[in-house]
Amino acid sequence: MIKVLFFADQREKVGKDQLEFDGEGMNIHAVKTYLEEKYPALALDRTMTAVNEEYEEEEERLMEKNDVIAFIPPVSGG
Amino acid sequence: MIKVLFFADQREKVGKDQLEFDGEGMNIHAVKTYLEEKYPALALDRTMTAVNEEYEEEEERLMEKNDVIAFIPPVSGG
Amino acid sequence: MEYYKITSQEIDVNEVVSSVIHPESGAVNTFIGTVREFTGQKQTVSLQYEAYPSMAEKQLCRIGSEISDRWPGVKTSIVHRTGKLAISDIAVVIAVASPHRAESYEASRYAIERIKEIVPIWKKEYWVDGEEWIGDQLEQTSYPNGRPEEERHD
Amino acid sequence: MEYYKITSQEIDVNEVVSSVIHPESGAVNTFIGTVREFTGQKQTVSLQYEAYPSMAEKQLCRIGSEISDRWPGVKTSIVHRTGKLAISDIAVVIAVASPHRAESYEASRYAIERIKEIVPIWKKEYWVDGEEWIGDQLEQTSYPNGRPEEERHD
Repeated sequence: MIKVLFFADQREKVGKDQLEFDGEGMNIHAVKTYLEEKYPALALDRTMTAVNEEYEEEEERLMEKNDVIAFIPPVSGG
Repeated sequence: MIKVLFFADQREKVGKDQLEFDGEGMNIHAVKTYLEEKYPALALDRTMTAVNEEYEEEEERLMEKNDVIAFIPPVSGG
Repeated sequence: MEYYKITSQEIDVNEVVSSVIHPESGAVNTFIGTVREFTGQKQTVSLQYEAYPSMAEKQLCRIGSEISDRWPGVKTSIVHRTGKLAISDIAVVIAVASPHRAESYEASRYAIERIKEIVPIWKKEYWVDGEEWIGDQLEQTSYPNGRPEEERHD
Repeated sequence: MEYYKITSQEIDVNEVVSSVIHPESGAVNTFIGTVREFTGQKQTVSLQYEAYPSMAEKQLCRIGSEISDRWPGVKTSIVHRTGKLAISDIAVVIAVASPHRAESYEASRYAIERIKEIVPIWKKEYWVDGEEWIGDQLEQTSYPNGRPEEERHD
């Protein structure tokens, strides 16, 4: 299993703040596609990806067991 | 009478923090000369002059009754 | 002792300042972000901040490391508040201590710019006539490399 | 409410910050000067600050006016402590609130530079091996015009 976290407008669009599913072995690109099909309101094209609380640039990176992935919308803190 | 205030090293050199004397009608330059003669340790050449809590550039300015004059050494606050 | 924290509580500025003062520091610069009522004609009623707290704290800590790499001897603490904030409430406090004042200003400015680039915190604005996640509408911001650039302020 | 004060008491940073926050401000920059232990190899034991208090408060207030002339809508409070201070004690707190962050940095920097030019406050340093009024030794500083220049930071 892997865990996806949803923040801000994503959380509101999906209606929950996280999702666990059997995504081991999928790459980041595939996870995005899977989520966008499951939740058509989600738009992940302008997000940064974080895996286990670190930014990850490599879209080919494969998900491992217990990975926590988040698609970070443009930030607006400060 | 006019009042002269002494600060920082001036106060230590003169041994007091103020002096009142009959200086009405003297200009600023004359007040400096008077003080430097009275207290040879005083050096007022690098100071700014303040009259009644405002900087005063004009060395010819004449002292009036109850004026408070101070010779401000280079400041070092902050 | 420097610290990097996401909190839902009010931020005590004295505490953040004290945490960075040390015998070699002569200057502390702080930046404090508050909730502004008007942006042009648009009137804000309140804000809500949400964070990815564990990751946000790591990113704040990274900013502190970037600062001490660039300005050796400079110490940084950063606290960002989350939850609902009213007008004039404090959202973020950055404190930077350095031996001399020039670096304290530069490093403080660097910290707030970096927060706005890399720290996963989002603001929802509540106006008199609506509400919106601010990150959501920023069409001009996107991340072609999949993550923010390493350091774009030189 | 902005204020300009010379005090012999400890300065509460929160209080100075609160005094400048208003609904139109989104950013507060503060500059805090603390007593540094080492300047090069020279070790400071303590400092003594002396002021011409009534005039110093007028000059601090003048700095606040200069700032609101240059940066409309920017609010400033400044508190400077006098008396004997130990290492890491806070000597001065400047708080500047502005709608956007750039001006808060600029105005805060302007304030500390102006304090070092025109506000009648003097520092006596006590080192391990002696003591000296700092203004006294600043041979490079003199006032050919009899007073500091009006505004030399542009």
